[in-house]
Amino acid sequence: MNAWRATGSMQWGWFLLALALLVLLPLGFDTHTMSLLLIWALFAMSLGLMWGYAGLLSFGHAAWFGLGAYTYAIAAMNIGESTVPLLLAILVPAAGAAIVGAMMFYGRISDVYMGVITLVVTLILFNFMSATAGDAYRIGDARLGGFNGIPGFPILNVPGMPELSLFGAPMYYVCVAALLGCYLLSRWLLARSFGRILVGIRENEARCELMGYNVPACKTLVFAISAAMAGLAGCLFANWAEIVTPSVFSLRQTAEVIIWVLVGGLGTLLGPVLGAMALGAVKLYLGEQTVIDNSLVLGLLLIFVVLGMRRGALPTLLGWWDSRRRRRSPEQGARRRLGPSAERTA
Amino acid sequence: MTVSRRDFVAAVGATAVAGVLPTRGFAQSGPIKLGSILDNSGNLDIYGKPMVLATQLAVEELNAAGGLLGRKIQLIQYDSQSDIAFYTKFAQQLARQDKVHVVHGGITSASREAIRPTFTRSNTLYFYNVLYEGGVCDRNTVCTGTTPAQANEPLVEVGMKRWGPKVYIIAADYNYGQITAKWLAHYVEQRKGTVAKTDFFPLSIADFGSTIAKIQQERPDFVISALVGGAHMSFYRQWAASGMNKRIPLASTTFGVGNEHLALSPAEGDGILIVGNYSQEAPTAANQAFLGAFGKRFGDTKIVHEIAVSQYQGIKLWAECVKKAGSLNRSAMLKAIESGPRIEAPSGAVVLEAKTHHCALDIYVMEVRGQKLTIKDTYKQRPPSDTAQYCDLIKNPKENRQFEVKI
Amino acid sequence: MSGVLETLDLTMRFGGVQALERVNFTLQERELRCLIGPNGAGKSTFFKCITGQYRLGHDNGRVFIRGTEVTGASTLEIVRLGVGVKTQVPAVMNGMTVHENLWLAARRLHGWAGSNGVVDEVIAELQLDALARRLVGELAHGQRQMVEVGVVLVQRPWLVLLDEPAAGMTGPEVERLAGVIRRINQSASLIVVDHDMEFVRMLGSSVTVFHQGSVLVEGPATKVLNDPRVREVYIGNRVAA
Amino acid sequence: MDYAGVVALEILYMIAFLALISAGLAIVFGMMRVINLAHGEFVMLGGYTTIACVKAGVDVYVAMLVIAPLVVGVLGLVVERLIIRWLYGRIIDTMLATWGLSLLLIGLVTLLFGTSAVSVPAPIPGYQLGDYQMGGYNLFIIGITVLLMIAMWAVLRFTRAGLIARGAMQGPDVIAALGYDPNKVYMITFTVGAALSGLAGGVLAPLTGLLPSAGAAYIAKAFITVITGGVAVIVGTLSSAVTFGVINQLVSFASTPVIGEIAMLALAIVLLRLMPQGITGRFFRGGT
Repeated sequence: MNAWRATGSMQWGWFLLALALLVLLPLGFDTHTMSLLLIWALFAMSLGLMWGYAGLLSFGHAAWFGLGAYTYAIAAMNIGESTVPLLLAILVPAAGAAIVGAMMFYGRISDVYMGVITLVVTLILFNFMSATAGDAYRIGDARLGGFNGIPGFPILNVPGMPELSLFGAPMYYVCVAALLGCYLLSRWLLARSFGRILVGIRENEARCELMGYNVPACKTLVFAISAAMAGLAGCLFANWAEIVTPSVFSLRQTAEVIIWVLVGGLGTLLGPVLGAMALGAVKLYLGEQTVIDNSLVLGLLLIFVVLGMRRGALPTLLGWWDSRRRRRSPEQGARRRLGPSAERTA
Repeated sequence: MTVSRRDFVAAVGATAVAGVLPTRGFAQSGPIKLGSILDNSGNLDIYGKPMVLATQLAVEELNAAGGLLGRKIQLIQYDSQSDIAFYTKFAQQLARQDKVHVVHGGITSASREAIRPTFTRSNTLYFYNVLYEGGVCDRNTVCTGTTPAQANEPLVEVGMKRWGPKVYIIAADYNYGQITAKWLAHYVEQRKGTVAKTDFFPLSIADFGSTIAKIQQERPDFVISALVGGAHMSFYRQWAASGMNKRIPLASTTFGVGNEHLALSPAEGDGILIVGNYSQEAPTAANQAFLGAFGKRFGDTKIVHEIAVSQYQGIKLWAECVKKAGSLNRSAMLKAIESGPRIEAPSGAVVLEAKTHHCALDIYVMEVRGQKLTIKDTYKQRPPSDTAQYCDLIKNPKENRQFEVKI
Repeated sequence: MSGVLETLDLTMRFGGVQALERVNFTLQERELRCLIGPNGAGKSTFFKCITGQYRLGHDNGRVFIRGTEVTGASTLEIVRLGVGVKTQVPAVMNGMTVHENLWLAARRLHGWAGSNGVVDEVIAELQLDALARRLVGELAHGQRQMVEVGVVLVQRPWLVLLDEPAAGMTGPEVERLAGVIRRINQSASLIVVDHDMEFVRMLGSSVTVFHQGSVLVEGPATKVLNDPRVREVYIGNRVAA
Repeated sequence: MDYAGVVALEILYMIAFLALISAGLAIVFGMMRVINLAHGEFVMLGGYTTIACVKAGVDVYVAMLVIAPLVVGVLGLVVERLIIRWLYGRIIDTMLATWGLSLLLIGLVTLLFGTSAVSVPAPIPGYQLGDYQMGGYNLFIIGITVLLMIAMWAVLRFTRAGLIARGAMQGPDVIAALGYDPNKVYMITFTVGAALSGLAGGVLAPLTGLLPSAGAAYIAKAFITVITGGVAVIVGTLSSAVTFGVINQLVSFASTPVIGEIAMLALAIVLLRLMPQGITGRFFRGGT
């Protein structure tokens, strides 16, 4: 069954190497920047999971990211100790996505129409949160604050010990743990029947239905799982920035994550992670100079990637690697190509 | 409150990974580092771009005059791309890696609140040089822009004297607009006027048709606008397009800060009443020199607006404090800041108040005429009395919060 | 209710077009029935109605499968009764191998471990061994049809509904398919929609002929295919097309 | 009573506004199944072109009605040749490439025009409606939109080009079957779509303060209007523009423009839930 490679087998060697790198990285790099890149990576991976494997493209993934951030901030303001807020920041987006997802998938909404609905959900949240500057908008002790957002909430602490806040290097390790945890969880899910059914849905939804699988339920479930991960990323982002503002719901946030996934490569988990980290780093680098307009560079980069690397960076590289190997052993090469049929269709 | 325990954990973390976190300490020689974070791209760049240029100009001028304390000034400038995440990120970078001596930056209040805690925690002196809603009370922070008490009271006074007691307020829907609207209402009622209605608009709203109709329904004597940003420009356009500019006079606390007057034709813009800290026609020698230098360096002076000048003045004020302190040592600098330094700046005298770390400023009553802000009247040295009601950093040096003004 | 599948006054109308007009149809246990008719005769509409692809309302008549009323049921609900369906357009996962396609279909009933055995059996039965590790997207149209038949078979259904399974197949493939269908028929009831007369003859089953939304004739293949009315609608239509 | 008139006119204006900014996107989506995310920037460029021409002394009507569509149309042609034509049939890739294009255009316009808001005064004075002062220019926009819709309808209905276009909506095979080169048809379609966006930008320029980032305000609304409308270009766009325009303005008058916008967005969700293929997919195509 090696053909299920894309969903199944796990390359432990690579995994351990990455783990070692991530653990040791703070010795040479700025943990604060690295934390942000890991948070973005987690956010991208959450979209990569549902888009790359189940073929569900959301134009509004920022909704769950932002909902996670806001949920954490509001709950932390009211509760103080961070364990419950953290859990809520995962559960609330998951529940929200389950509702929106069920509404869409049981209503047979897909493709570009799903794109519009997810986009609209994000716009509603953005518009609403931007309009909450007045005194009346408060949840318990937390004022929503409109455009200015919510600053000054307690950040993550060691569970049970509100006095021990996680800041700096410890925060970085929390991000590492979150990303690895979600990665392993995704791998596990994909290696099970559920993962194979998702790939089946991506390949041919009608057939999956005819095989007797409950397609809307599977889609809703993966949508909610993905939203939970995005919510966790949003929660970490809130802790990293120490402020949440409506910009977490912005069109820009929502578009950027799509690009990260795409540039990194659809149909892999590692691709979106690398895409987010690489493009995030480029963005940060561009922010340190005032010579070239950043929009210009990002725009050119994006056009180039779409025209030049149809399948995103990682699959393209893998494909190139394979074609070299295939010259030596033709049979193995053919296997690799599977990496979910790389055509991007909504 | 949370600061001390965070430090504790940071210290624990640092020991855990053996000296990973940078330890703080200034180089005693080499250039003095001045950090700046501003939106040089993205949808707030209309404010940020001129500020970036003004920052460069101020630093170049200081260096041309031989630097400070015999050292050159090195400008480290980051573009936050109108994205809050970048503010946090670059603030950390400035404080931890670049180890700058001072930061001048932030545009929106949200961006200020995103970076202020970082600088407070790392003891990096922070200057916020933008007009804002007031109330920041933090010994590590200096605010050089106007607050509502400085600019709004004259606006209400002049407006009511000219046109009458019934006012309709429209404001941007975020804390600047919300708090400013409260102050405006307070000053109106103090003068026995009435506020017909107050409407708030998120920064993304660009269609004001229904609002203009509602204003006409109320028939106010004049309208005060505290609208902000590119989308809100549409209000002035639609106002003029419907011919309202001939029927109900308009006053504004923010008009001109984003160079709105350049976007309206004279026929549309003329007559709008503005009160603020700066006009390009300010009759000071420093202003002539500033505009001359800006034009020589960057070509066009048209884009110079109030907060670009505020940024320039903020840097000059900081330089004055450094000179007074004679050292970059923190306690010496705080002492200098709290000794009432004064500079003659493009907008007039700028005097830093020890109690609030805010500035007394000259306030101009202006009218738009032919795409220029012509000065009608000047209030000399108005103090930031709103913030002063609550904030006394001499008495409570540990204070660190933003007071919400209650009226 | 004795039949394995029965319809009562099944009626369907699209805008002004009467696609089905009060069709009463019964399929007996272990029966193999072919539905034929010219294009637009209503056989595909009929197929979509009984497989839940068109959701039926109150005024569409009623459908029973082994006595259970499935009027208004979804495809999913019908499939889960133990019905195997192959739709007209090949519905297979092009990005997956033949083996993977079958495995996914088998997994729901036979579990993770049990599936491989069932899949291997079916692959042997359909003589797909040589193709088992190939991507379905790379196969010829007829081969894909065969894969889809396999996907239906691994679910071990007791009622099998096939819409144009022989379309695009080569001569030898059609023969092999006919053999497979006859073997399936030993344990399950079948409905096969097709307009290839040769294929229908090969199956030698009973036949229902649709014409203009109604059943024109019903009976054994040999008899029906020689019925002059059938020849007329069929050949008339062929000429027109 | 006057107030009712004011409300009615504002509703009409909003419908016209939505139809106008959506027309270009709708044509490109309806005929090519391409979603052009740089649409907002095309509109923005139409505005900048108009303003630049007026500043250079060109008559404002010539600038907005002739030059702006021409300039943006040519830009559309170039974009189609350089980018879009490689991506037909890959709807997501096109969206991403055009998103990149939108960033690129924002960057270029920032370089060229700077970041200060620019605009031209409305060429039509306000007028009196009872006690209320109304924007005369709004009437002009309503008129232009009506003319545009009629023109589009006539072209589709009565001309050869319209016949080909209606064929194109069925898919590339149909174009080929009609004896035309789909590539060429798509090229022209995209150019026309871009030109319409330019026209919208030009016509709307006097009502907004134009910034390089102004496109973002248009794209989301146009996108939602077009998709909710469904694939029928004129009927779809009009039906969703009417629905959204009425809701948006009624709620805006009753509460605030923010709530108006939220109401419009919420309605979009409800509509798509009830009619997953858009309004026209449900009512004008028959069947399911």
